[in-house]
Amino acid sequence: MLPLDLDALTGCLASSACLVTQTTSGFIIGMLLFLVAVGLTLIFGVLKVVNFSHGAFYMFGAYFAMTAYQFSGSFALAMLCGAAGTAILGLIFERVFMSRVYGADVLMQLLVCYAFVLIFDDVVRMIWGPEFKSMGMPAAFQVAPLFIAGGVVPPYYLLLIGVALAAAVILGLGLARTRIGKVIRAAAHNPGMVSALGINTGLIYGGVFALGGMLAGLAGALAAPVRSLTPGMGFSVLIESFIVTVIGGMGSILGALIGAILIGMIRSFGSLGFPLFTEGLMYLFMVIVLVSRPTGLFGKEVA
Amino acid sequence: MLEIRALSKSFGGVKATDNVTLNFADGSLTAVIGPNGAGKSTFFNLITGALKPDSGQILLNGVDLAGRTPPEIVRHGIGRAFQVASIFPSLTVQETMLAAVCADQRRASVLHRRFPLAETRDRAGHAMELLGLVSKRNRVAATLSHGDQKLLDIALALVLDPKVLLLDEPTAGMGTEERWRMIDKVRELWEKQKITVVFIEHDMDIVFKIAPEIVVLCYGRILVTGTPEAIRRNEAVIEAYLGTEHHAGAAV
Amino acid sequence: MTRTRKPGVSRRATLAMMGAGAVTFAAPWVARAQAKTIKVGMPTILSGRVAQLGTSSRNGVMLEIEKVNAAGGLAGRQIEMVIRDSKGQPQEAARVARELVNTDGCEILIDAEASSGAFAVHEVARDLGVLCLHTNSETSALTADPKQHIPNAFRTARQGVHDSIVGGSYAAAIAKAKGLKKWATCSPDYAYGRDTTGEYVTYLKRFAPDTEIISESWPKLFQPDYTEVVTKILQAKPQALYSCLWGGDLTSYIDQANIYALFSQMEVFAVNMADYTALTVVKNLPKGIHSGNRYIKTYPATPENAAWGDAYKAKYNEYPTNWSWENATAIMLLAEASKKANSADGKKIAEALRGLKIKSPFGADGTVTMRAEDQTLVGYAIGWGTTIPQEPYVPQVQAGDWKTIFELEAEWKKSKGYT
Amino acid sequence: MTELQAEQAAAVPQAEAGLQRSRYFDVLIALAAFAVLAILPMLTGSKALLDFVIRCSAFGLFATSLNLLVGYTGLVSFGHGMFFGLGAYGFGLIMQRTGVPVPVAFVATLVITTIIAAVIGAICVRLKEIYFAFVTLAFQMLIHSTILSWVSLTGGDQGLRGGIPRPAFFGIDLSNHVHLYIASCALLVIGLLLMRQIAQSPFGYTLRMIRDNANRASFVGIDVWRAKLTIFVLAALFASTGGIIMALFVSGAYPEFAYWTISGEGIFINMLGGVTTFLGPMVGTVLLLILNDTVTRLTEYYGIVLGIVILFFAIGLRKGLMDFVVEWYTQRRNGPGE
Repeated sequence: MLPLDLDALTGCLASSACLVTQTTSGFIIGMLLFLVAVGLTLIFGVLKVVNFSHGAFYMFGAYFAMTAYQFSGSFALAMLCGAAGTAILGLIFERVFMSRVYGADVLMQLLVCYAFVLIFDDVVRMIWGPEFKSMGMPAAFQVAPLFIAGGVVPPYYLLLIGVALAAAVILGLGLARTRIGKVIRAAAHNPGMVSALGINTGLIYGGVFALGGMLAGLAGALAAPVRSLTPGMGFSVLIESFIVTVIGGMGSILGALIGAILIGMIRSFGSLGFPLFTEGLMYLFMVIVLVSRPTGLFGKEVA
Repeated sequence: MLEIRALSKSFGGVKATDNVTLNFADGSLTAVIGPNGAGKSTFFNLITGALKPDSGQILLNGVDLAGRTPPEIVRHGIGRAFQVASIFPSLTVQETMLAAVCADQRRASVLHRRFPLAETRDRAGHAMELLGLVSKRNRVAATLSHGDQKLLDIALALVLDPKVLLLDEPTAGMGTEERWRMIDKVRELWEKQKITVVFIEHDMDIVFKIAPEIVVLCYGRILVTGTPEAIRRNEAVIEAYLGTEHHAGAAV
Repeated sequence: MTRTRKPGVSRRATLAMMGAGAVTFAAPWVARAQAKTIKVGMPTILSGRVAQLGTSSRNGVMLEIEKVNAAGGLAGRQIEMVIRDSKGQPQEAARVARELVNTDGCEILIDAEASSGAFAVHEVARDLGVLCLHTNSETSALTADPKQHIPNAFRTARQGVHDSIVGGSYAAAIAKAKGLKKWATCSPDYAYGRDTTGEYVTYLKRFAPDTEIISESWPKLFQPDYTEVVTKILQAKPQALYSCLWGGDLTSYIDQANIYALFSQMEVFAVNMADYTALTVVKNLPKGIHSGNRYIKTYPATPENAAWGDAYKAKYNEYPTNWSWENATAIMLLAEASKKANSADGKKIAEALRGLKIKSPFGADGTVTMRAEDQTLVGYAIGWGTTIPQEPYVPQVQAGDWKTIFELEAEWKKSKGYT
Repeated sequence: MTELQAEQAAAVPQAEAGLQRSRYFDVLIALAAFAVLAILPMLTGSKALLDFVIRCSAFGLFATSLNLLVGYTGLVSFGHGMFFGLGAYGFGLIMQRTGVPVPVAFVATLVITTIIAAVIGAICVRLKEIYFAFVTLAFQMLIHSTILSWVSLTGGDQGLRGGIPRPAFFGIDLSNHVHLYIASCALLVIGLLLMRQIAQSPFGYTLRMIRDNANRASFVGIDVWRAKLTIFVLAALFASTGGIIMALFVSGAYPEFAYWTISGEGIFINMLGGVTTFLGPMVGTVLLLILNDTVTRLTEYYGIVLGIVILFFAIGLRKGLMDFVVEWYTQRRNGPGE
């Protein structure tokens, strides 16, 4: 029943060139996934909300970037528009809607997010039309791929990896070291205490949601040159990044990073060994992780 | 008779219960005291199956219950109430009692009949009467006062007709007057029901007033056991416990 | 009168509905009897990722309906289109199709569903006996498998196996000329992708026996990231690559393969490339991709076809898609069949449709035929050529030979146990 | 038990009289409902109305069974739809491949569902709260992936093609529209009656205890894991029945039946109708289907309309319709004094 191609898999594992290339591509896939997943995990970590509308922010980021690029021709401006636009969107979304359902049933939060997935998809369809679009690769990146340690890496993906790693480091250090980071962590663990100290938790929540939205939007903007844009494009991305955060542990940034790379590797090597069941492999892995460690690889045990 | 033999449990190297051996005679009333972190709650959790002991035996009338699951232990006759009233918020008092009796009669999985079962009524009513909850029987548990929730929690343990009843701080979070009412109730229950009662209590006045037997725990070990008089005179207890806790406790 | 759905109207109608509440809720069950006009129901996908399928199908239909109505409609009855969104869910497609017939009183169905939705509507047609024209499903089994056959269902779309025969013979010729022996495939992991690729490979090997497939990739439908697929193909170092990815997936794939410089390392055969949806969207279209024609107004290179493409562009401000011509053909056939039968009755039209040959801008020889034996469209323009990054995009198309197609198709049917 | 449920439940104290209401009363209501539904085809010639009721039966059974998990046991399953799909595929495959009589296929499908639900449930019910939701979702997607990949059995993404044969049995011919309608109504009414019995049985109260406080339930002597597994399997059976009705309705089975969106719709129906009353999900089903059918007729921007309706329920009412109605009614009856 499962179409196996174990020869291809073992053949690749035996060949160093193939091993390096597939590992590299697994890493690349993982880093792109991480960029989307990290916002999801951040929002869950602080707000305890599974942001089901995260994919919609990714979509808006891509559309904002494409529009800005069409008008200005500047790649940097496109990225900025993608990130800033979704950050504002995230802030409004959180302050006006999500903040009304904190403390309510988790299902109510999901419903609000689901409502916006539906609304956002239709809004995009109204504004940009139902047909798929492409932003196009800036000329600066239309160059031959590089060979790094035997692996093939397109320069554009180097940029993506750089941004993803920077996001990981900045978020990791920012949360651990800076004052704001400490306040955010405190708000995550004990919101009552933080507001008792006179800190506006609403501001923190709004800020974190804006940050999460911005990360999704940035991911969308960065993906726009290499992926087609359609209403509903955020969906498959949401599912994958959701798997990543569950495997890594909801709320853990390191977990999202490791989870993303693991999924990247499963995709990369799974496409060799199980070409027709790669997706199934990811869900299988998710089941195994959840059953053996419900809070994910790097999640904190909940009492 | 409940016999605890060489019961031990540690968490990451810290011995929360360290080689505890104790006997509770049938129909006895025993208070377990000790400073914060002495392992009182862990001790209860081990006996009721909430935690699995590392080693040792828990013999109820000769049957070893160590390492069994809470439902099994409850069915063998060890009931418990919790420090923070642990109830079913959306059920009424009566529903709670009826459902608990159902469970005790091994009818929790009955599908073909309607709730409540006629044969559960008497016992449920009896338990509510004992705890003085009859007038509140149609109240939803979440809307009860704190004291009534504690009573409901105890009723929930009592309705199962336990041989041994473990009460984790029955007076926790109550005002002085309410405490005395509660502890009188506990004593009354013990006298009426003729069951073994073990309770954890912080208030020394209460302990010395009503408990014929006292067990003092400290750092997971038994410091001393005995009558109130014996405990009161015991040097080690005074040093380890009364010196600090008694005044604090009395001040509440 | 034709009823087009203007978004402005429907939005207002929606608000009215929400205000009116329960009264309006009863509306679905009140059949609106309008004499004289004939209603044609069209379940299709108007939302989600393939909403373009629905919109361009609708455009293709409406363009022709106007002409037909101006010329008097179906046997004197004006056609009223009732177009509904199935959201791409088969059970919704079935539900909508049934509702169109049972409630709205549609006498004909244009099934503009894709994939499994078409099979769901097919079952409705079987159940209700209503005349049904499948316009978008290219899955061969829908008409080729005698188990599926019902007298009242027709297909006015391409058929996968036709494409594969032409594509395979075209590719074999190039393979022989350029010495392409090692091939890789990369197609979406669903029935259309698997069947079309399998058939393509069969015919490639038949015409060029010394070719071999050294690598297969099956990305998921709507997969956003093709990195592992691209590197897997690069790893295998084939001389040629076949793909039947389509739409947004194809453009994503091209964009991502581009930055790995894949197109400079092998000949690429992408059957769905030569459709304006993909051609106009890809910003950095590599030169010389071999592609089948989906719809381009320069092939067939006839004034009729060019005029049709321009009329469409003028009306909708975008180029037609493959779906557009397939749906337009359905209306053209309906109109002709109704004329021939001198009736708007579904059964009589069905009778007239069998074996009907009509003039068509999309025909290989200026005509297309509804083949009687399996009730599927034949004789449409089918060919392959290489792309350039600007208009006319595919300057020279090598036409497929329908005689060969028929021969091999018959053979294929036999091998499948369909005859 | 979520806070929301506690809050709502607390607001609606159940009178003792309600507790005592006998099952004969329920049977009476069910018979009356069935009688009304059964004479409907004689009153109206509208096939669409019958179609509507058939779909309500399929989704209603599914949504109500989901409420046994979500509302009664506090198990938020995001993967309940897999059993809906399993029912549709199981039944469709048995009918297509073996040609056994319909009742045999029906029972066989339920047996298969029981086995699969028991295996999946045994793994899933160990996990708590949101992690239970995640793992059920993962299983759902795994099953969906398997359906897509196992082309030789399931037909992959094209689904089970060629229609589901429905030979007549005991004079019932399910390929006849009215017969199918009556059969669906019967299954719906019987299914609801059985679920109502489960909800009002001692086991139903065991479930409520687990929802409210699983830890305490285990100290009352309840084997929580076993009870959760039992209700998981029972709920799966009714969901599977819903799937069978759907398969009969569309004469096929499609992978979308086993996709997470079906589970999502089930959750949505529950929230729409309300989770604290037994008939809430049924009301939600009717609401959602009316909404779906009406709005898709009027606009292709269905998502925006549905989204706004969801927001109205989630942020405006903050509860399902039946919850809202019941609360309003009790408040009115008790007067502002209480």
